[in-house]
Amino acid sequence: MNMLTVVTFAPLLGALIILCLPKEKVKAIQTVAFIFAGISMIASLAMLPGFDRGTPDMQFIERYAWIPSFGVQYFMGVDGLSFPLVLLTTFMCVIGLIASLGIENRVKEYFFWFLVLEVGMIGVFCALDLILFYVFWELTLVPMYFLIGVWGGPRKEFAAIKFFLYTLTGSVFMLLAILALYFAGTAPHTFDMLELAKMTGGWSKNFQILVFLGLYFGMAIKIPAFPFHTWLPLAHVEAPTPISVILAAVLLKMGVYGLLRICLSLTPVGFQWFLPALVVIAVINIVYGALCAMAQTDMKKMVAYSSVNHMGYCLLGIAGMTTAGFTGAVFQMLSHGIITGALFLLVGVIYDRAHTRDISAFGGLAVKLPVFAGLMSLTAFASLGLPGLAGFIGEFLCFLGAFQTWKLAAAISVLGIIATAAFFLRMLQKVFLGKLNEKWADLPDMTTRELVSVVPLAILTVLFGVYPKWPLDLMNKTIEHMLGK
Amino acid sequence: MTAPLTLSHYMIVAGLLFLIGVFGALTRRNIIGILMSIELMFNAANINLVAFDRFLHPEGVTGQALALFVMTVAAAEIVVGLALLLAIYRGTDTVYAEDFNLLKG
Amino acid sequence: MLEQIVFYSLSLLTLASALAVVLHRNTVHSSLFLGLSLAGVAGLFAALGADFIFAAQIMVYVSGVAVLVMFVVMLLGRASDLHLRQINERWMAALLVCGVAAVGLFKIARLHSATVATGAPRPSTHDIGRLFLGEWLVPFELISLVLLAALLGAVFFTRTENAR
Amino acid sequence: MIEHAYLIPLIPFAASLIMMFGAKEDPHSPVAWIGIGAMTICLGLSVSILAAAAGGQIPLPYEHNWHWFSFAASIGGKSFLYDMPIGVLIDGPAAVLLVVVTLVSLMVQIYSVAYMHEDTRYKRYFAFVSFFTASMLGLVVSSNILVGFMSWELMGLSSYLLIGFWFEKDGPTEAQKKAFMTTKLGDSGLYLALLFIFAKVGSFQITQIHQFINNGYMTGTVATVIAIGILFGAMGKSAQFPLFIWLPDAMEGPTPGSALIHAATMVAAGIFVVARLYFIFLAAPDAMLVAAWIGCITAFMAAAMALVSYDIKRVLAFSTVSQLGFMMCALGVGGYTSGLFHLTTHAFFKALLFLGAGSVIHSVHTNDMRLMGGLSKKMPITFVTMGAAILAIAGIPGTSGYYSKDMILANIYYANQPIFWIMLGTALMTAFYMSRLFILTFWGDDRDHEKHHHAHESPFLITGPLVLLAFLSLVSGYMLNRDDLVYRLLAKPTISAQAPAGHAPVHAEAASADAHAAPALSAAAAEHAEGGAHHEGHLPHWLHLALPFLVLGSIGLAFTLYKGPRYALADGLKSTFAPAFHLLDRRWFLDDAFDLLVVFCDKVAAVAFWIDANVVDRVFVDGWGLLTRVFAEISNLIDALFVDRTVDGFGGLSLDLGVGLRGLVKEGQVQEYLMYVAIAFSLAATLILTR
Repeated sequence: MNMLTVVTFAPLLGALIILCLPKEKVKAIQTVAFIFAGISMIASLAMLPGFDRGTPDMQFIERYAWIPSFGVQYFMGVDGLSFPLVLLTTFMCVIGLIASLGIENRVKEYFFWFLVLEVGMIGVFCALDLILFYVFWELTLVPMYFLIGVWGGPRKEFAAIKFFLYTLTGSVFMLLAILALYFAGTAPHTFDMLELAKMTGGWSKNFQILVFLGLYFGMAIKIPAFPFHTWLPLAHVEAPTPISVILAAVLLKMGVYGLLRICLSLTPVGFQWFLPALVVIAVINIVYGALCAMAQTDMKKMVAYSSVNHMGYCLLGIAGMTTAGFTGAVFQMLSHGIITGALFLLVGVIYDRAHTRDISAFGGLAVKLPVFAGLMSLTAFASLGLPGLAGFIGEFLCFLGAFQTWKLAAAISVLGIIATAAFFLRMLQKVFLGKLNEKWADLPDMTTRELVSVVPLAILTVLFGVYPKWPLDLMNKTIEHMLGK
Repeated sequence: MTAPLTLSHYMIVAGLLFLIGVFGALTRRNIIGILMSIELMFNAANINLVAFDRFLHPEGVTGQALALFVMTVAAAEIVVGLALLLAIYRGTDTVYAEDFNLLKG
Repeated sequence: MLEQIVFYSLSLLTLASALAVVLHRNTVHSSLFLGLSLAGVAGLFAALGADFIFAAQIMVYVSGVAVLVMFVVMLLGRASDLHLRQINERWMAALLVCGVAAVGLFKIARLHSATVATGAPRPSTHDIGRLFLGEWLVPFELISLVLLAALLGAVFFTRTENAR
Repeated sequence: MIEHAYLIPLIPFAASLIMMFGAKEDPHSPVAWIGIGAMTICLGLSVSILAAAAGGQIPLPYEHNWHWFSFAASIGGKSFLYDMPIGVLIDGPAAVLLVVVTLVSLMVQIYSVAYMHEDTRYKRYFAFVSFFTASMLGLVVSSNILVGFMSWELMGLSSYLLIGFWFEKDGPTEAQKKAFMTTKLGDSGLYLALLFIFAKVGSFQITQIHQFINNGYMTGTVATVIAIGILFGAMGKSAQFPLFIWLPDAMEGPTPGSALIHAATMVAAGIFVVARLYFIFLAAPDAMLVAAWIGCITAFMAAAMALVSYDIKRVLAFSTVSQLGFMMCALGVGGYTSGLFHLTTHAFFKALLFLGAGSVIHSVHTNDMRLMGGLSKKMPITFVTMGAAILAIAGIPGTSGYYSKDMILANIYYANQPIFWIMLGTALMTAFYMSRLFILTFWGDDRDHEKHHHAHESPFLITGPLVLLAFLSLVSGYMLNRDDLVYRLLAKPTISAQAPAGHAPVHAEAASADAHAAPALSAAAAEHAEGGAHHEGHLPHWLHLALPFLVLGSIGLAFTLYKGPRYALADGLKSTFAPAFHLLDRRWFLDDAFDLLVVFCDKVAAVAFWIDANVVDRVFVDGWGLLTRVFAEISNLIDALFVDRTVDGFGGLSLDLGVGLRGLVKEGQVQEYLMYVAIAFSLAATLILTR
């Protein structure tokens, strides 16, 4: 039974149905969106028991000829690396939908684009054929452009255009690399990742370096790695809350996933050659991201830069070229998705009420909004890596992996952790503690809808922090074989 | 002289007739001369048509039927040509081609 | 043997009269030679065994067109025309064109130098009639329209001022 | 009983969750007694464990692990699934510390019922205290240094929460952030040490690390780096030399909270971790030297600062830092047993001092000693109990402080002469400032009549714990010292084969496993067997006698200086040594250094963001945008100028050609046109045919 196709294309079906609904029936549109996102999530959860944690190779494989003349197949499959991310995507999309109930204008287009975005994201994680991967990769761009461009903040058009062009240039280089790989393969040319992975022995070092750089350029923009990260704060600040949740929780992971899935397996020599530079970029990401976050006054921009910082940990974990580092990177992706998703939701909550995200504008909210203060503190501490919460496990494993090969880099990156702690504590102090700013004397606490979207994330953060066995078991076998072979 | 008649003989005759027509059309100063040369060209075409029909498709008569059509067209054309000539002659009192440059670019 | 003689004589007749039509200074004479040349062509048709076309040629061209041309020539002829040169100064270029065209035409003609008529010519009137009223009914009707148009045109052009 | 050791941290943790989320916020809610009940159970458990251990019925160290989670790790190229265990390791020091922590926490919680009774967030306070105790016990109990590190950070969180308990005021919020950041700075050292250990040993289990060192696989340099890392962590948490700046400010929190956290337990955690991983220090002698000197400097500087401070809680804070300096110095010179012994005794009398100060503040509602005086008449029980504590801390013979401090000084004497004389001076300074505190608060006549008037003795819930702690601070030294119980319990671990660094001795690991099983006890027995005169346990005879007199001398000095109502003599001294006084008052300018560091970080952050906003963003991205726009402009220009022009050119050319040619042809001549058509046609036809 092709579960993966159900998971990937259920939202598309939903999107099409939404198109047929009349614009005024907002309630109907929202229910349809929930039904189909729900189907996608339930299907992915249903795959959980069937997922064999003992084998490192692909499962739930679906392979149909798509464009036989070029050897392009509709080849979908998940393994330890991509399955947790699929689960994260479907889960976060349902959370995003809950948060999207607050959207008023042009509801129909909003939900349509949202579901199309979900299809693209899930597809990226399941696709095992380079062209299919590229199609899904591009599919996520258009909805994102509209979602930021139409429902965004004051400078939404600029942000949307910048995001779109930036990622597009990246993916163009990636396309070049994919084609190079296609022609480098043996006679019956194929785009199938697994076959190409077997042929890497035959390719020359320079070829692999060039192909790697092409791929890396596409991925680095998405991660975002140091020189290409400037679109992230802009896109985050301008995007509406549910969209910046999805952007932070899932879209950033596509870059790291691509790095692990494609760059590592298809151009190992290129990856090896690039390692020292990757470590330097990772350290810059961490320390530079944290410093920039410290200098922010806008809460959302600060969280955006903290995402740059957290993605730096993923890169550090990967740069270590040890299984512990890879496990850390994948776990960090999961935990960052959940924690930063919750952070953005909470920032959205305060923005809906006070219509300003300036940290210095607030003060002493803990007295007035105890629940909000509690949740925000929990997520902030999770984000700065307090042990006992998911953030720490991911970070720690990344450092564990990186320390074995790059001792100095890990030492410097620890400064990043301190800086993260600094700016989160300052934010907590300025917003929640101290005297109550009379302007916000009448702020209501969190409504049930907001609670429903944030509390599950908080529970997951604590659960994964205290008992990380479940997610780790999913990915252990795959990652153990990723380096071992 | 004993070589049997072949299609090329007729083609040569028709060709020559056609060329004479062309020469006439190009050089005659008098419009009637031109019209007459055009008649010759029509006839050259007819010869070819009938000759081809005779040599290549003896079973069918399409060639001859077509020749008939060409005749009717030629007739129509000469009638109109002359009518025009009369009208012009009545108007400009000359029949020489050089004098008619009304449509000069 | 007879056939060759007939062919060569008739073609000589046609070509010579055609030259006369083109080159003769006196328009009346050239129109006469036109009639002669058309008759030669009719003879060729007869040589080719196209009996109905031979008859049509005689009726339409030789008697109809040639006579018509003679009328018009007579109508427009003026004494002053006789001593005017009937050929404009471009005859050298025309000659060149005809020479070049001749080269091309003869090259094509040589292609069919081997095709010899097979079988005796058959009476074709029956077939032409059946063809016209069968397969080619539409063109047949159309051609009648063309003639009608030509007729009206001729009448229209030659109308005198007061009728307008 | 020891099988249920894992329950000890879990009970208070459960209690804190119940209190935090179960009950509703209410100043008099009975929820506090859940915490106290939980703590009594834990106390019972720990006492039974300690008794069994002291009695020798159960073999220490006892270890029991469960599977927590597993992740793919690769050491030296080969990747394998590493199963991370989580479990319990109870050895001598852990058992002792369990009792200390649970006892002090119980006393503090009972004391807090009265102290915090009408605070608006009463319930939350008890939840935080229980949460703190749970994380401290987690650290003491855990067999896995990663779990230890997690509870270590959670302790940092709970101290952050407790310091900033009254978060409406700015003071606590600033102090809590400073505390968390300084400890976090220290923790980064421990974090790196943890990573290094795993990179080398491939496991987080303390026993396995010990085996690893026993087999001599760990080279000197690696051990030193790890030891320095651990020391760095301990400096952060136990407020050693550069990082002790957060402790004096941490007094912003509620006094019982400070008593528990910043006197007895949390600050001791750093020392305990150093003790727990002592075998690493043994493998790195120069790291131990660094520890000794750090301890010595801390002790001296803190004692100096305590001399001049007039805030009762600040004085106690400085004294805590100073005593921690003593412990660190003891560990540094190899006095493992004396360091931990002092830790236990110090926990009791320092907690007592804080709680006593709390009851004083509770009644006179001010921290400033200059407004107190003559409270002995008004608060007899507090007066007597704090008097006992001050005697203990000063080191009067017979009190617990005497036994532990004497043992420390002895260890230092035999190890490192210069440090010994500084530490001796510090001990005398301790005696001086503690008696100064005692005199200013209780002695002489009152300086502020209005406050003195309605000063009253605190209710039983406050004085009860004071009495118990006073009893303990007097007796505990003697009890532990009896028949060398302390040497047996807090036996110094040993690393067996000081094998030459690097090459791994051949014998299989299993063989050394059982040899290690009971090194603690065997070493103690060996020591014991040396005819009882464990030589470094006591000072040389003449020093042994002189010390008490020196202490009494410094107490007398304090009395003379501060006995008058306006302590004129002390003020005179202050004016003469004004610069020294200013230096000490500004806490050796370390606070300012820390503030400068923070300001510097903010500047760097601002610069980083400026770079990001302008350089990377502007140049790199908009730069590309600009570049493409310029390129578009250029291509547009090229297109307009060249390509277009050429096309027009051709167009114009053909036009001119046409006009030129037309010049040839006479206008309007039909035959002319016919001629050219004929020419063109015939040429084309013949060319094609003749090819």
